[in-house]
Amino acid sequence: MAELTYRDALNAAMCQEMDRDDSVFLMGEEVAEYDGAYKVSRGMLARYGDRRVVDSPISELGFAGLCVGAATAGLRPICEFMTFNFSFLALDQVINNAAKMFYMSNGQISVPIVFRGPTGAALQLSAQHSQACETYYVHAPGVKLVTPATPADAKGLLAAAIRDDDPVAVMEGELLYNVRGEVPDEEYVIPLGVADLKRSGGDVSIITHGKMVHVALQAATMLARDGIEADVLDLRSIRPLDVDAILETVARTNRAVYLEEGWPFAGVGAQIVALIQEEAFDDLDAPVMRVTQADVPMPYAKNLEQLAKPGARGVVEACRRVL
Amino acid sequence: MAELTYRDALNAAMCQEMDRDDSVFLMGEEVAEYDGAYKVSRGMLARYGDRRVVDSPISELGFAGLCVGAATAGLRPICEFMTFNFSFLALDQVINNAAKMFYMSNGQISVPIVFRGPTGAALQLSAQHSQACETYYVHAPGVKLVTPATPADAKGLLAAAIRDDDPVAVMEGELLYNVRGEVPDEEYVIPLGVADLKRSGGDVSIITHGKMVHVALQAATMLARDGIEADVLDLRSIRPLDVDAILETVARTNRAVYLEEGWPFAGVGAQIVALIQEEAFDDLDAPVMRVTQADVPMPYAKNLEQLAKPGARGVVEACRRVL
Amino acid sequence: MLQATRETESGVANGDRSSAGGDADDAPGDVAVIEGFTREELHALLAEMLVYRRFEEKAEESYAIGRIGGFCHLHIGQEGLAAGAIRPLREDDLVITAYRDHTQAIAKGITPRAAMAELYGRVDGCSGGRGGSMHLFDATVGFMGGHGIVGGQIPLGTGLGWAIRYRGDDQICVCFMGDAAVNQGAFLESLNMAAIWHLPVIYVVENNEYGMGTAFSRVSATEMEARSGAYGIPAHTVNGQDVLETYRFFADMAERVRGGAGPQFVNAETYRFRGHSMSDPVSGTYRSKEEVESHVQEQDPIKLLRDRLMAADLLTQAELEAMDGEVRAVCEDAAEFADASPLPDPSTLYDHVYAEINEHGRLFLDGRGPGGAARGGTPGGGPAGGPGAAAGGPGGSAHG
Amino acid sequence: MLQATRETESGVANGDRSSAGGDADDAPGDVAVIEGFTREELHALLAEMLVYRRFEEKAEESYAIGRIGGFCHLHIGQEGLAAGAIRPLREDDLVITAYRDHTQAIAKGITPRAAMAELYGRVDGCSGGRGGSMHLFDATVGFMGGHGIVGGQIPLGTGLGWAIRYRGDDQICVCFMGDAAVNQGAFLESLNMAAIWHLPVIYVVENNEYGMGTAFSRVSATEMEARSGAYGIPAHTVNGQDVLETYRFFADMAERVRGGAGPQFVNAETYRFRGHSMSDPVSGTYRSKEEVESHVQEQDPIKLLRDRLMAADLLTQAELEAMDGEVRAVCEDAAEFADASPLPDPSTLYDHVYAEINEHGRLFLDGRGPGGAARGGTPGGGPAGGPGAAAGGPGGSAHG
Ligand SMILES: Cc1ncc(C[n+]2csc(CCOP(=O)(O)OP(=O)(O)O)c2C)c(N)n1
Ligand SMILES: Cc1ncc(C[n+]2csc(CCOP(=O)(O)OP(=O)(O)O)c2C)c(N)n1
Ligand SMILES: [Mg+2]
Ligand SMILES: [Mg+2]
Repeated sequence: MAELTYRDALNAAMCQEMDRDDSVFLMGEEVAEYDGAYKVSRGMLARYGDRRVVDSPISELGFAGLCVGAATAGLRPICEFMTFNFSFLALDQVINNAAKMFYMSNGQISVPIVFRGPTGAALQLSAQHSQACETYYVHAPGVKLVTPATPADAKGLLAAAIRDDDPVAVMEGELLYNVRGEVPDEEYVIPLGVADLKRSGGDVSIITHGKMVHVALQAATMLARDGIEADVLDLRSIRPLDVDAILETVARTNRAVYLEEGWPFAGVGAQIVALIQEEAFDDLDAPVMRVTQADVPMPYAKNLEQLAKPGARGVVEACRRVL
Repeated sequence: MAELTYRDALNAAMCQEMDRDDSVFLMGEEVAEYDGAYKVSRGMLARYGDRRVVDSPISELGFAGLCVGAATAGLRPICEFMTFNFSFLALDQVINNAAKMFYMSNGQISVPIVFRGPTGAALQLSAQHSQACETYYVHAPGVKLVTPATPADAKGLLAAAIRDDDPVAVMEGELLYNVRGEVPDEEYVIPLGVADLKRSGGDVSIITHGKMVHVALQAATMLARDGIEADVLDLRSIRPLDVDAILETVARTNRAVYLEEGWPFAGVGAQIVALIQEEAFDDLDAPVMRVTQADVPMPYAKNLEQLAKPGARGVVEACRRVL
Repeated sequence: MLQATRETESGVANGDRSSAGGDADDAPGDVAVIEGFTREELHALLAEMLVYRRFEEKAEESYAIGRIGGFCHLHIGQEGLAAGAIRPLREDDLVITAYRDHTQAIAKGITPRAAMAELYGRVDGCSGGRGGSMHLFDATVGFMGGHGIVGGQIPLGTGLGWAIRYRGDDQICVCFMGDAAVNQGAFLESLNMAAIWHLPVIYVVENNEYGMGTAFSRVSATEMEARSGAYGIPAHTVNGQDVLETYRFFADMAERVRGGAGPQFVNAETYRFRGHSMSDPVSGTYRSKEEVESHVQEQDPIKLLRDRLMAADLLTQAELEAMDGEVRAVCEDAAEFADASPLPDPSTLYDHVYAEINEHGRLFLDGRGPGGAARGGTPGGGPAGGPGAAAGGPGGSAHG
Repeated sequence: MLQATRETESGVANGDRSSAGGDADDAPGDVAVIEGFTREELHALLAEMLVYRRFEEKAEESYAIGRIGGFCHLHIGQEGLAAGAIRPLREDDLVITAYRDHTQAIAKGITPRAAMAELYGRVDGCSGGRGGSMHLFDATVGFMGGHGIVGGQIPLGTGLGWAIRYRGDDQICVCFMGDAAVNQGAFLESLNMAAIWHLPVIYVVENNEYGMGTAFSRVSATEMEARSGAYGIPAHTVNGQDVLETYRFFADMAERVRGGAGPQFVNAETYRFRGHSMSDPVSGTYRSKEEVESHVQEQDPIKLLRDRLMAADLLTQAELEAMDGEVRAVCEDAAEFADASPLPDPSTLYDHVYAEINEHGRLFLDGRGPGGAARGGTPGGGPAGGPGAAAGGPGGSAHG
């Protein structure tokens, strides 16, 4: 076990998979000569050469589609979006081709591609650069989605995503790249679809994913000061979804809050709430509350941005309301 | 009142607004010389000329963006997508520009544009041509969305959308175009955000929108045969959302089913379920169930397509489960 | 028997003739009857195009009686391009195209039976009935679909070329598109990448002059040939109604690209004899009856070849009739086969959404599909998507 | 005082000189000191560029001490283009650009105060603090932003041109983009439409040779000039470091486009003296220190004009110092103004999401925003989005 940054853990996962499988390659803007806009691919051009680590033009629709096409021919592209904000331009290729080709071809043509990059807000990047994009990737069936919150998960989930035979979106966080944590040195793969109970409380369940796991833990600490012990469940994978783990924590606490970085309307949280009340209606002693980004485009001004982002205090408040 | 088809009602709304306001124009593929792929704009080229009724190249990102730009300059474009399936290519312009410009510019630059066209499945058009696109248009704040189910609503809601100062998506249904109904002859505008209680029952609430309103009414008739009287609430507008009307029907029946054409994961229904349980938890005697498209890309084969589409029998079954 | 012809008797079977076209002038005189093609080859090409024509005429019939549903875009009038551009390819070369894909699919090796069964939405269809007319697939013969979003296949075809180059293989990819597709941004992005990475892709515009009801000249300020120069990709124009010219061009070009010539852009001039799709009129405000009629009379790739062979005494009326009889039989057989093929098993609805059903978690969120049966998975979750009853609204037309 | 200069003293204020450039040769000899520009005009242009430079140097300082956040892309080195392409325009002409927008905004008429306050995220910013560095807007002076998605402003600019033509007005639109943006599909789609509809738009590539760390030559097989020919739009190249050449070109071209010449494509050669954004290195693996240094020494548009004026005895060192002093004062003042301006009122968080708060229904789905107060609206709905505490994770860098 070494302590690595989240950034380096992603790098380690890509190298691990590129070492074992020549069909894996990385393509995206600035991934090669610049070592990645966020340095996630640092050193990879030097290590694998420009056949396998490829700077693309700023052509999201085109290079995402190229990668989908290459995947249909049996390669395993890692398609990096500098941030998922820019992938709206590529969404047609994601949804109409990557997600549907296997079905339309009756299982002849699989699309083993990874789309990865940061999602959600960083600091004061304003409206066009601060979107949590999960909903756009999971509403349509055919794509899988993981959202690693820790360096170890970054390595294990990205490796699993690369090995998976389906399109998998790996949504990272710009504000996570410098987070440090223990990461197994050896070959490391975390199966998709297993949530991680980060904290076991019993009074209330805070369910969340991605960057917000850290906010949830912060909120749990704040609650603990007042004697309220929260479960914190990190979903890690949104599709497949660990429904068992969700139902288990809710069965234990009978009260739940969903915390997410994105907007409320038809967000991941809405789906989880719908699922909990559909499958565990009798377990609930209170409505499941959601803590989300304010339902506004992200403002630039520091104070407004703070106000728009979901935070630990909001989670604490929501927990109190359901208790 | 004349009896019109839904198609002609849309046409009437556009003509009504083009007559009163020169800044309204229609642009899209085949809208002019071909009279519209679905003949919604029949006769409009002849009536308004090619300055105001404009055939575009097959360039969804480009012409949607052009219309957004024209709207920022004060025009009121009606941007027709031949179907919303093709608008994935334009989503960046919808979400990053149309939805955010007013906010980013601090209210200087409004975007009074209408995006319209059919959404959802018709008959055996298979995976790439059969998507209900609502979620992609309402997750981000900044766009409004209406889904007329009847000819009268088609006229009144489209007219309101054209007059509204914000981007409004008007999602129609290919399978609705031939539906006939009474439509006011005179100037007719239905305010956005008012749901329509289509049927008053009291035992269970079937809440839905768009094309599915007809399926809900069918299901209500089937239920009535067994002595179960259902409310059928047509939301008509998804943003703004008539929360009062939703809470009222639920308060009356204490049981609800959401019916929608789209996929379940983070669909409109998930949001409505989350909202009901957040705001009317104590009114609920059973979980709110959802009836949606099967969580698969739409298959072509007739039998599989039937199976994948939500239908009246599924609604009846869901209602029985919550009763 | 025609299947046999297509597969063995003829030198025009996939790939076998790939050199003949390019070296037409070197072919020995007694074999090279017209422009380097032998009599057998010429007959095979004619028979091939006749299959396309009769296949689609049969599809028209089947559509009229409701055996085929949804959108159905016929290639009738454009067959010279399917035969001429695809038959010279090797079996392991890759072809990708838009929704007007029946004849390309057959040209690349999908049998009329498998294609027709797909149009019928049956299990024996080349896409198991899931894809339909617009989405024919057979990866084993290198036919990569059948795509419904205008221009959507252009990045995919570029990716196929990328994969070939990545592996150091010597296949090529032929990526078809309609004339209207060059106005999609995907065209720019793809051709630019093909150029900078020197990919083995031939981009072929089936320039039938119209995208639905819109003449190319109304949506372009330039001629088609001007479109690829922005990326430094050579442009070529071929007469797609002349199958021999087209065949020779592609036989030659395929080898050049295989040899490292880099991406190419081909403006293949052709004409659609039918409406845009089954529900659209053949002519209308956007083109006159006369315009269509004159093309049907003078620019039919099948008639043109037939007349040429007859004029050169290489085909008799009797031979033609025999050939056509065989072809019709093949297409009748395809329709019968399709009709006899069962509908997909309803229990397979959730199959093939994902290639890998992960051991943990739930992949489908309506509680119906498989996957996530880690704990023996009660499907649970209520009747989201409940068993399909009648579809939504009444009526409606089907354009597209 | 400089503000005054910019607005009244100089003939180079927006629009006033629009004819002088085009008619340079006709200008009387005693007025036309250099290429048809009067001494006052030349001074004004120099002062103008100095404002841009000092403004951004000030922004750099403010960024370093945390007064400005997020992404901040400096135009330093490229000022010749802002002054040369925008100052000849009329006030009612429209300008739209990407995220590297400070100097274009000022050139079009946004005051340094309003621009700086926006960078600071304050209420007096030209976008009320909501937009930040990348999203400067002032519709009243025809500055239509400030856009963050590479290429996203190209269709918008095309739409501005559309609106002008639709209304029969005689404005024009200048749509800027980076060199990397021409690889976005939006470029093709927009230029094609501009061509077929003959829109009054000048598309200007600020060709600074790199998109972040990627040289244009690595992502294009052709020269920039080749890119517009596909749509039949004339291409022009100007030396953006020579503000006089640039000014004359645009003064002339603006009138030609105003007069109906149709869309134009301008490859404006320039160079970025700083890193891509504040967090990126000035040089690095993608370009050498020497390369940057030689441009800074030899291709600085401000130095070039200064030296030229001095060589022609049209500017003294003392005049320059005085001018620079005034300019610095203007920029200091802008920073002080920005610093004194309050943060936006937290109660305005939900303002300006929608222009029309409909009477019925709820527009915001987290139960916090206004709208839908038809029944006196209990905001209800729980703390979705609850009051913001500390942002998510720790650390992280800010590239872009
Ligand atoms: C992105 C997109 N926009 C619109 C459509 C609807 N549509 C289907 S085919 C077609 C015309 C395409 O014309 P062309 O590319 O010339 O091909 P052809 O039909 O002539 O073979 C249109 C507009 C679509 N399928 N995809
Ligand atoms: C669609 C999209 N992809 C990627 C980015 C990230 N990005 C911001 S600026 C930039 C480089 C753009 O270079 P260029 O167009 O040459 O403009 P310059 O920065 O040189 O002014 C990139 C890749 C983005 N903002 N939008
Ligand atoms: Mg065509
Ligand atoms: Mg650049």
